[in-house]
Amino acid sequence: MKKLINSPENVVKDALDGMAAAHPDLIKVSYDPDYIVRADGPISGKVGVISGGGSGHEPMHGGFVGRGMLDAACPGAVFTSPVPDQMLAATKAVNGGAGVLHIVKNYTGDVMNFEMAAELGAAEGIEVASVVTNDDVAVQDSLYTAGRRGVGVTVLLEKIVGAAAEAKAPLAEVKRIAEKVNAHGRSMGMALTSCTVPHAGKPTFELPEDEMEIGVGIHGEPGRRRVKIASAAEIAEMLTTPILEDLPFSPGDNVLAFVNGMGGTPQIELYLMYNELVKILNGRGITVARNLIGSYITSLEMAGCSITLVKLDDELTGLWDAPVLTPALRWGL
Amino acid sequence: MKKLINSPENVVKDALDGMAAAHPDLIKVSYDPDYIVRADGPISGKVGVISGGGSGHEPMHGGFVGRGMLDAACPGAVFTSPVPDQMLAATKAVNGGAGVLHIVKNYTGDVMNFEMAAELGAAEGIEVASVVTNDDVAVQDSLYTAGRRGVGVTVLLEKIVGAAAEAKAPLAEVKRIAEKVNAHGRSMGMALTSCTVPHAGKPTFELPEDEMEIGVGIHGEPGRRRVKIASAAEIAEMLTTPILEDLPFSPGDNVLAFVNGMGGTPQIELYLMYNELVKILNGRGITVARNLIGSYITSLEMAGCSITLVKLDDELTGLWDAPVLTPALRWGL
Amino acid sequence: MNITAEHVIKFVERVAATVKEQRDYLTDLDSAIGDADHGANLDRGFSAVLTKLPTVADKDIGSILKTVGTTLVSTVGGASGPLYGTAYLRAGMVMGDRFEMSADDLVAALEAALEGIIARGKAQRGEKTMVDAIGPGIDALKAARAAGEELLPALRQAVAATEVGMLATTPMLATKGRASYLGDRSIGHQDPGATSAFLMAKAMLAVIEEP
Amino acid sequence: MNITAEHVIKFVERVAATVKEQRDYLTDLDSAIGDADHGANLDRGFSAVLTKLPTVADKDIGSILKTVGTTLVSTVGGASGPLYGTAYLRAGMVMGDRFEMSADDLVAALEAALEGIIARGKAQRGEKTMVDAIGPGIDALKAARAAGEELLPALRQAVAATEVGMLATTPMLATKGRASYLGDRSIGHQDPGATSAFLMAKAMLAVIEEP
Ligand SMILES: Nc1ncnc2c1ncn2[C@@H]1O[C@H](COP(=O)(O)OP(=O)(O)O)[C@@H](O)[C@H]1O
Ligand SMILES: Nc1ncnc2c1ncn2[C@@H]1O[C@H](COP(=O)(O)OP(=O)(O)O)[C@@H](O)[C@H]1O
Ligand SMILES: [Mg+2]
Ligand SMILES: [Mg+2]
Ligand SMILES: [Mg+2]
Ligand SMILES: [Mg+2]
Repeated sequence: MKKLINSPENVVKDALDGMAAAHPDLIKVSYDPDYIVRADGPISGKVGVISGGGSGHEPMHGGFVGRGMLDAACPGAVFTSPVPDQMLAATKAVNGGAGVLHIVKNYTGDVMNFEMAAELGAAEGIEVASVVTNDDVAVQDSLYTAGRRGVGVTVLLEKIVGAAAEAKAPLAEVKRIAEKVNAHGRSMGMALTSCTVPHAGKPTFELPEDEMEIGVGIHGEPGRRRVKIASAAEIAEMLTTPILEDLPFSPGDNVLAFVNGMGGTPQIELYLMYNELVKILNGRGITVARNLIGSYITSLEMAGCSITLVKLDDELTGLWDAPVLTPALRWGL
Repeated sequence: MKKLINSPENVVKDALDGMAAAHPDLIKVSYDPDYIVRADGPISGKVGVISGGGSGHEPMHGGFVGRGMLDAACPGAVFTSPVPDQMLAATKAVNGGAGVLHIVKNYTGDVMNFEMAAELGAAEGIEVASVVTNDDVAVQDSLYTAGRRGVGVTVLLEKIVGAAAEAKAPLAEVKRIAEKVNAHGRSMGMALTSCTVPHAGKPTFELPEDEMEIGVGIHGEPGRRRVKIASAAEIAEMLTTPILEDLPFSPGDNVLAFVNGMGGTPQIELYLMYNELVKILNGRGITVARNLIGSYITSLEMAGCSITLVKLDDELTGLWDAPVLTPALRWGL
Repeated sequence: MNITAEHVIKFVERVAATVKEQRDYLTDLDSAIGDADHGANLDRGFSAVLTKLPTVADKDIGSILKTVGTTLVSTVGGASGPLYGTAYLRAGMVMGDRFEMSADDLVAALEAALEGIIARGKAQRGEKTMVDAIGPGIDALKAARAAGEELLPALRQAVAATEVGMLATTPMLATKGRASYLGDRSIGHQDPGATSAFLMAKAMLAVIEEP
Repeated sequence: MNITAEHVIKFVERVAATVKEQRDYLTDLDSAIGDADHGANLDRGFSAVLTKLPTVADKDIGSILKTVGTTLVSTVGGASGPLYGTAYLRAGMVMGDRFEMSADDLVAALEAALEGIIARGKAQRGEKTMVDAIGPGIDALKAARAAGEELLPALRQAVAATEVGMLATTPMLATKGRASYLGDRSIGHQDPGATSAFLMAKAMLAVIEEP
């Protein structure tokens, strides 16, 4: 296993120490239970926005803590949902009296742990609302299943919702906007290589030299299908078509287009994929009004990418453009 | 070969198209010869700052074009110095009448091509100065060799010098600051895996599952030595000690610490390495006054990292803190 | 024969040891249809439980099981943390301050545990989860008791049924948990959670069988 | 026998073909002690040269060589672009508007080319670069001429010496170019630039040898 780590047990703790040392102006880290909060929080009268999930997806979520985005993030063990104790402590820490929104990615573990935390928070008299992201079109949706995974939309939602909360929107309004972003967003990912979970010590899956996994999850979960490696143009088509058809997106739509690297993908390839994406969207009469290109929701060192599209209106565009100042995303400040 | 590309021949062009499509507010791309310029340039009375080099090191240099940093970047083929035609065209495009600084990494090809461009620029009446970065302590230095490679310091230098030029410092002053940053900075890198050059189609070197390359270059050039994989703490020690001893850095120094990912390194590992670096520096009485953590000077999909330290004084600290607005680095704006 | 608080302590210790021993096996199962952490998750949780156990060494069964449950909730995370945590908590609530339990108490505790799992996870049988091992195990335990079997033989039949239930997850299509994302590709792999549930059942039997 | 402008065109075409054919070989050599691009660099350059060649098809030797030189400078990049580019440019300047050259003209052109390479790259012999193949080649050519040999046998000796020079780079320690970063580890690998220089020498001989 080739990793810059001291031991599988200490990965999360050591990285948190590094983050705390790197950004004392933006964030503070608490341990046992582990969570990251804004250095300048809690802010009275502001809805606290928190998220969390397994580690290994950095910069999500810890890198998004700061002005105009998250008030706190709860990092679990690698690829493992954090525990309710973390979420409860974070909920209390960011509570400025206006309630707290939990942003939860739709994985059974995340949902159950956040549910327990919300129950505990409510028992302590904090108003807690939750939104569950489930944007991954690679997964068949149905009332009788665990439903779709939360992936790329989560990043965009945290930014947009964070801006609304920063502007002191009340909890119900923040929750409405969160649900709107989730409803208007879709994603799909692919992998060229597997990731290796530190405590597993070997690749989660084996992918022959000439094959790729289409519809892969962000935990190295196998995807929809395994196919021969194709050109960037063809891969962009394979990811974008299911996204466009699912919502569906229509000619005349304005979208926020997000090309995300899975952690082991060089930036040159992400810009190249973005180029293919723009060609496809232009061909369908869809305008890319805003974009984000980079590795923001990752899967350790997995090579591959995901594409996320969110339909924009003036409200969402304005919130996207609002200033943000976090370790991983910053503009306007 | 597992890459998100259309064909090895089109990698650079396709990625440039993607960059142009992504950041029309910040940059403009010209083709044949290829170069990237600030969308709002040339700026009258401002020294033009340009750099360039082989592609495959993204976001360097194209991602650093914009306010407060580079006026233009010239991307060569992957890992191949650009040609004088590109540098000459860029030099002319950014010339605001106050002269142009060429930031050149010390590789034989880059130096010779920039030299030819400078000669041609001078012949057209443009005042051209050059600075050559050579911060890589992995390479033995001597009067009789090609000298040290330019690596991580280049990124920091482009930011600092860009701030000086943005403040309308004259060419001689901009050049003085550039030389100062280079003189006060040192770097060293390591690789866990090789990169694969697209037109070569296979890994540049083979690294057994339990070995790593210490002192590797950013083109997959073999390093100082190949050793068994070690812990993050030991690797940090292996990279930092030669840096500290070379300048040397001394107790009481303030430094700008840069932990850089080689392209295939997940961010969690970079923060973990930063944590180890801070421990080492604190142990030696050196203060990390500023930091940069991320994949900014890469080697395609190589896994690994490099560490760069620049000794700071008030002048350099102020220039580092000055606002910057480019695709890859932005703060204060 | 009754189950004592001492038995329960030994059971928990045995589960902790088994989980550590089978950690890589559980993780391998989870690699195939999940995210390669089930072994590490349970090992982290039961290691924490072991450090807490001395504080309840001479307490009633309810206190022991509730401590296991809260510790699992607070240290495991993922899907299995809330599920197993809730299961132990609910079983502990049923047992209350008793220091001994009968075979019928065990049935009641296990039923409460399963209800807790179903309330949290909303999985029915046949969805390729731990429920598919635990459910048939409890059924067999109840059937054996109804047929007049003593604790030990009834428990043997329950463990056998748990194993059958675990093995039966292999051909199932997952519709709950992380494996559901695979659709048809989940077929042909044994469920990790059903496997850890079987390991727990085996540990219970082994403790009762001990001389 | 003299070398005509037609010979020069054929030579350039042959170099382009050889470089394309040996592209992966040159890149492999460059992988070992460089950055795996020498084959691709020269192939890109000479492919561009081929598209420019029709514009000088009936021009003098100086124009042909200068076009090759400027095209290489404008399309190759890296170390080999300015070096080979300068070499062809300088040779072209020596030949001027001639349509034929003698063996002595060839010596003068090659010497100017080598001087250009040394002026740009500042490498001495023994530093493991193309200079170590080209230098001995020119020496041999001059020696053969001094010994009264005709063009063809002199050229054969020159190519043989170029090959010896190329092979002699293997045990050398690189002190110039990218291979110098390896220090001792550069020893034991043949220099890619010396190899491409030898391929050019062979192409020259083949064109003159053609019936
Ligand atoms: N909704 C559910 N109901 C019951 N059991 C479930 C449910 N979802 C998942 N499980 C069980 O949890 C196991 C996975 O646990 P674990 O790997 O620790 O968590 P995660 O899936 O979050 O990584 C599965 O094998 C399955 O038996
Ligand atoms: N200073 C120099 N003088 C002469 N030849 C050199 C010099 N530096 C490099 N070379 C030659 O250039 C070759 C490498 O060319 P190439 O791979 O195309 O460029 P780069 O090293 O920039 O990738 C080397 O094998 C060597 O023969
Ligand atoms: Mg998990
Ligand atoms: Mg090169
Ligand atoms: Mg799991
Ligand atoms: Mg090379």
